[in-house]
Amino acid sequence: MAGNSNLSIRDLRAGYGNLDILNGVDLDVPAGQFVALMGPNGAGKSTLLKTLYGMTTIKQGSIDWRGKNIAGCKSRAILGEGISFVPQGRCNFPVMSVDENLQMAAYTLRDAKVKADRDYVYDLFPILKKRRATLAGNMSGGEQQLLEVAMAVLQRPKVLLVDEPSVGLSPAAIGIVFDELLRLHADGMTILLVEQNTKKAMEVAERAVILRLGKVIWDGLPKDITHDELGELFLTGKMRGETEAVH
Amino acid sequence: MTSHLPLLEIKNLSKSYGAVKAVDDVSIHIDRGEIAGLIGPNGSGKSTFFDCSTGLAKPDAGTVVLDGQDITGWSLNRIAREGRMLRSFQKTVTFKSLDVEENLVIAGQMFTFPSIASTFGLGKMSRQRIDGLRERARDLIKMAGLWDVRHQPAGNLSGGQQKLIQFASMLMPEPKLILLDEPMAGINPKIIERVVDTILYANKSLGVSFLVIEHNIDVVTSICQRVIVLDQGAKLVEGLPGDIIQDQRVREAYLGG
Amino acid sequence: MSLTETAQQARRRDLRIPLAAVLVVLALAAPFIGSRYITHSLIIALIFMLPAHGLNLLVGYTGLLSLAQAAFFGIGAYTAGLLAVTYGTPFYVNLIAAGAVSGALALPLGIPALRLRSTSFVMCTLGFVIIGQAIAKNWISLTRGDMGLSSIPKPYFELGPLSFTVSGTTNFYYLALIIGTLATFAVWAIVRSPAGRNMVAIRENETLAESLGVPTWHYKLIVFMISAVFAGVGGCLYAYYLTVVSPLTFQMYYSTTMLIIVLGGGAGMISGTVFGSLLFVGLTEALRITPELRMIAYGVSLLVLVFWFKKGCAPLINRFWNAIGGAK
Amino acid sequence: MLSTIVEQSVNGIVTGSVYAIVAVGMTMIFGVLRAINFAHGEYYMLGTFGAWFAIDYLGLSYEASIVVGVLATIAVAYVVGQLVMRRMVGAPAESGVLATLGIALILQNTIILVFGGGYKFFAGGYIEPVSILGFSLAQQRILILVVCLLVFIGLELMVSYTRLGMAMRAVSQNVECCSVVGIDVPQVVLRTFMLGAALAALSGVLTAPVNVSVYGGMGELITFKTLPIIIMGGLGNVRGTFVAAMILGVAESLVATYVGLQFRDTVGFATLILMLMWRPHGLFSTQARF
Amino acid sequence: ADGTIKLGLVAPMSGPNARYGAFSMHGAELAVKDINDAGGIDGMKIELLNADSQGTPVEGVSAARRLIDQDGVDFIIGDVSSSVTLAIQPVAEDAEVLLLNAASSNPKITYQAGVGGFKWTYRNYPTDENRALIVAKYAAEQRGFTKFAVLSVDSDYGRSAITFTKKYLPDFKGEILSEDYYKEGEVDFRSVLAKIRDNGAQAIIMYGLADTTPIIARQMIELGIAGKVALIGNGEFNTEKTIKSAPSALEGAVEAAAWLPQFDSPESKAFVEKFTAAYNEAPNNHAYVHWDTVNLLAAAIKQAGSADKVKVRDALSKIKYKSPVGEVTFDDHNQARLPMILLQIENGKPSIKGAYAADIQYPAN
Ligand SMILES: Nc1ncnc2c1ncn2[C@@H]1O[C@H](COP(=O)(O)OP(=O)(O)OP(=O)(O)O)[C@@H](O)[C@H]1O
Ligand SMILES: Nc1ncnc2c1ncn2[C@@H]1O[C@H](COP(=O)(O)OP(=O)(O)OP(=O)(O)O)[C@@H](O)[C@H]1O
Ligand SMILES: CC(C)C[C@H](N)C(=O)O
Ligand SMILES: [Mg+2]
Ligand SMILES: [Mg+2]
Repeated sequence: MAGNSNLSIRDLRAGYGNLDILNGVDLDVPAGQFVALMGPNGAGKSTLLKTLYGMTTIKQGSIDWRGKNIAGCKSRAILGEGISFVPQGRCNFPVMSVDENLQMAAYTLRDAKVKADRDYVYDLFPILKKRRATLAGNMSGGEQQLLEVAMAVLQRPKVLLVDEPSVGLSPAAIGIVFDELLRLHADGMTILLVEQNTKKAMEVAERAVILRLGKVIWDGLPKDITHDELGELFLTGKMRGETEAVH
Repeated sequence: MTSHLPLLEIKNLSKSYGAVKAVDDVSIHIDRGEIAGLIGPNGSGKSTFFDCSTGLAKPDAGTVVLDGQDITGWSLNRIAREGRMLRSFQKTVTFKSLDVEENLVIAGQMFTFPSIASTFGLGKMSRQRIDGLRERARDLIKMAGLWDVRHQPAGNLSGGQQKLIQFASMLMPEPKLILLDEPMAGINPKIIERVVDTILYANKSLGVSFLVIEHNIDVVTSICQRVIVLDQGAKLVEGLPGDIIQDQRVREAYLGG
Repeated sequence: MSLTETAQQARRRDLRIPLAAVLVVLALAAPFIGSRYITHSLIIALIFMLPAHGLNLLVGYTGLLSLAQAAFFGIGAYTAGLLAVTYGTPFYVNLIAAGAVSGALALPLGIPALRLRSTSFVMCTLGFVIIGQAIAKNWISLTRGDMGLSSIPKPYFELGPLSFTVSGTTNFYYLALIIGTLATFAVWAIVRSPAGRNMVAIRENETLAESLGVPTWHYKLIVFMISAVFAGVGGCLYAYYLTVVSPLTFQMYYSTTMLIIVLGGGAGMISGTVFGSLLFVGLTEALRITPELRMIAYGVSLLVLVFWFKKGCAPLINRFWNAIGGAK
Repeated sequence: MLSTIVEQSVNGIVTGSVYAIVAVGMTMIFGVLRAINFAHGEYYMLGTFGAWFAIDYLGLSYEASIVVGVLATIAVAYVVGQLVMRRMVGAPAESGVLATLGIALILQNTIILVFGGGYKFFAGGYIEPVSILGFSLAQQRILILVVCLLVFIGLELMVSYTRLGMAMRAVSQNVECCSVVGIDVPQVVLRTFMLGAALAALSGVLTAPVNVSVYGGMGELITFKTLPIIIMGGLGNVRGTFVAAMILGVAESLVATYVGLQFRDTVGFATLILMLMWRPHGLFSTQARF
Repeated sequence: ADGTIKLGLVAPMSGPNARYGAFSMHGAELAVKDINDAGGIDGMKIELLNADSQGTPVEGVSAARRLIDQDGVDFIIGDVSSSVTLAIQPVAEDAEVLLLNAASSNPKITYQAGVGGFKWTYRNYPTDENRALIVAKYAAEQRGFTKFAVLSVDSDYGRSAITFTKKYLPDFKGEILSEDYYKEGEVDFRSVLAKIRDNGAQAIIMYGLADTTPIIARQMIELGIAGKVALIGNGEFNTEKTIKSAPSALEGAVEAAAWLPQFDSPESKAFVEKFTAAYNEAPNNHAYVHWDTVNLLAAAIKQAGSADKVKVRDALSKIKYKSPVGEVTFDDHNQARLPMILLQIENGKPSIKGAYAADIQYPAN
């Protein structure tokens, strides 16, 4: 089977309480790959990321990471294994300043590099530096989104699970965020990106995985699929002119 | 005749938070039957502008005139009910433990029941009104592709699905003007097409005007007749979508390169 | 297709109607089935059910956790007691007056309180109880201070030429049952109306409701007043049943009892409040078998409730109700 | 006249110190759990009982009894925290109300069951009065003042600079996000809860010598005294709690002097309501936008 | 006769008022045990059933109802708190069960009993009026006080004692300079005591709670008014524990009570001894009155020659019961004529100044 530093998901069934959302997901992500997860609203993309991060109920299946099954572990333990997560929607500490939020992001890390990293993200997103004393909850939607991406960067993960980072960002900011993702990827980070901005996602990712109704229905290189085909997949689960979904 | 007057006219609106000038002396107008776009970099004051125009926040200065009536200082609900101007929020908010249908029915109640007292009625009339709303809600649910999850509590839906509920809620009553704050954020491209169609339909057939904040430039250029650009709280430019995306200042401040 | 359907329905008979009939009969025949002590306990349950209904409208439907019910309960009790003792007015007049005075006082109290959110509102309403007690103690010319009112006469009716007095535990039970039933229907009507839906919207997300044109402030005030009317009516029954009203009527213990009924029964469900009042009054009475451990056991049962019946008992009741209904 | 006001203000500050130490624990627990701890006064009571037990049964000195009282309370708080409070994370406010009311009933009545319902005398402490600047004050009260200041300086530092302090604030703002950044929420809740209970116990033990009588129901009253304070101070706000406690202490003293002792409890809530009309979110609260 | 006599005790057993219930129960228990150990009343044993009132009217009524209907008691003793007793009265009347009150002092209870209305309520406890008169008279005549400050508990007991004090004080040319009431559980009296220190009162009239007395006394020391201003009224000024807590403040205190541990009669002394042996703590007033009321009931049953409640009630109306403090009889309002004992603390020891009885002037109606 796959090498040691692969993330490999086998027959994963998970959901909320008794409700199963993922109906047998299989996915192998080699170390250092940049994967875009796409699919219609409600397909289970966020659920998949949350499941990887230990925030749902797992009924069946395994998640192997560096030779260890992390299915069923607590989020904290998973973070300790080098996987970090930027959830969809607001996830910051609204009545802490930007500075404190960034401090909290590195809660589990206690070394000298933390401060240097913080200076780095301030350089990356000057708007955050400008607002460093502002309460996170008082910032604009996009500014908060940037803050959350910055918080994940500060955790120096090996695997980054990031859920719709482009939401609410201006085109210019989207550019900066995706460039940063590419840089992290170039440094060897494995990235699982969930995006509705499919155009952008397919530009940056090495591999596209499409989810529908809790199952992987397409898996391949971004260049192998056109935009129209993608739309068709989202709606019907079928490619134009095909009867059976790939994979 | 008031029809030659703009539907919404906002003059010299300003709002500061401490040292941050979130909105700085912005004046805009929306014409009857128009779909206008409001764009600008993150933190340029778009949402704050909405907040100040719709009564959620109190502007430091400026006036808001809707259909010839000065509504500055009105409360959020009064602007919605009496002014018939609705707004959506950038943050995804729904009535979490109510199902999709109920979410929409609540949104629809506002014009159907003219007074508070009338909402306490349980008679035939009241029931018929609610049935009517329910029917309308079902149509919108189909449009948004939420039919399969219509009896789920809204809080259990995915982020994009909740965003769609918000959008559909705006169309439940028939207002004069809808201010949308990033309605397409997190919506999959296929549904975006439908949302766009719905906006155009509401605009053409029902005569609803729109002011839309959106970062999806394709959408903005395809639906908006006019685009207003904010930067650092102030109005940068205003014009036709085609011109705007060519504007050097807009490219620098917003589109990036 | 339709054949099998009817066959299935026949197999799973709808047991709800027979059960409802049994419950109605039980409610009507209760005084003749159990001892007078049981009847008494049922009366207490019915008395507390009234403010609890009001509280349920506030907490369960509108999302406003309030501890002020004991204050309105006390106001109702004093209103009815004072009228009965000083003017000898008939029961129904006092009942209406109790509700009206409580409801009317809820307006000036609600205006400052409802500007507050969540916990601040809770504390403000708790303040009403404490201030209410201070007034009852110190405004001696009106309330007779700590001496309180005693010997409140039996409920007496005067309808044209007809007049009669409700005496004895059994008769009082029927009086309370009638009032309790009417109140339950009133709550039902309120929550089923479009206003009820708006109340729920306020509970779920006030700002969103506001943006959808719900005048949340007015609704909150109205619901606060309605809940006070319920509490006032309950207070009136309390005054008549216990025949004494003292500043002790304004006490936190009553507020928390009402809150426990609503939350334990299941906030936001009418059946929950009805069941909750029976359950918790029943529980405190049943625990009298062990006077020493009584309150400890009561505390433990609250914890059990929190951990095993997170939404109170109402979901259980509903499930049971649906199960016997044969519905899928 | 003036000297009366000054004297009463000093009284008020001493009283405020007692409230402050209890209230700050409650406000921190509120911070992490979003639940009003209706059982908070019971830890004050437990601390006092522990110390009384140490003196009366074990024959220990007052100093040792402080340690016994606080440690015993921490032990109880550990059990309650493990069994109940930890599980309240993310639960709705109503569950918190029910659970803490239940705990209050259990603790209070267990003590009554074990030690009897009657009241006991607390014999210990430094009750001799000393005269400072013309005011006569029991030495114990000076001790309380000093301890109060130390506690608040310590907490202020802890909340702003230590990891636990930061984590406490984080938990109070966004529980889901805490697991994203790797904060062990139940652990933080448990520790905060134990710290809060320990402070309540400390307050109890320190005031026991001047309050003399010890009985099972004493906690309930303290709970209700502290409620308006934590609201006024802005829930979860350490500094605000201190100021609010002092304001309330002084207001109570002045009312007791110039209006009447019977209106004293009313003052707390009346001040609270007046203040909330002026500032609906408390004296020092920070609110994020919608 | 044979069988057992069921006797119900309604008292606050839980919650903040449990401290009263505990003493009441111990007192009653001790009496029942003694009676049963001595072979019962004409061979009938007493079974004591206790029921918790939590000090609230609703719970008190439920407790009484349960005792009557579920347990079938014919005799109830209770409650401590007047509000609760007032609520139980009609219940007892309705069920025709003998309600013997042992510790509530609100005058209304017997205003509306006997010829006043309720035939089944009796009270074996002095009213606030009695007490207020005796204290005021002694303070003025024996101690020469004319300027008073009021500091009483904020309950019907504390308030009504002061109401009656005010009624009688003008007769003794006394005036009240300040009036304060404290909530149960109050611990901070420094403000009020400073006010009293400054207003020149000679004595503090205190009808208060036993456990609050030491707190006030200690704070009197703190403020330097101990020994300068006297405490008068009622609130267990006389127990060893209280005096020890603040000797200088209590020196010269005057107290009127239904009973005092120091009362010099063999029966009373024996009670103190037995109680202390049984419960490891000295009895207080509440313990005594409940103990005594059980004995009173036993005497009435004995006199009636049967446990029939009507007969017992009739016996009670005519009884001449020898209590440890003197003879007890009931007036036409079913109110016991009781001697009230007055004492003063001298050299750290209570010294009894006399026992006074006073007839109640019932309001005409
Ligand atoms: N907390 C929850 N409880 C129950 N069901 C949920 C919950 N969250 C999501 N679901 C359900 O799970 C399904 C998948 O949701 P998920 O959030 O994973 O979708 P998604 O693919 O991320 O969609 P989007 O692009 O809109 O974010 C949805 O149908 C939703 O109804
Ligand atoms: N309550 C507040 N307190 C302090 N600053 C605020 C507050 N509300 C808004 N701001 C500031 O005002 C500026 C404008 O915010 P606004 O939300 O209007 O931006 P926006 O244009 O909507 O941005 P985005 O596209 O990212 O949503 C931001 O920089 C924000 O930090
Ligand atoms: C608790 C006691 C002081 C009660 C008092 N004896 C009364 O009549 O209420
Ligand atoms: Mg998602
Ligand atoms: Mg915005």
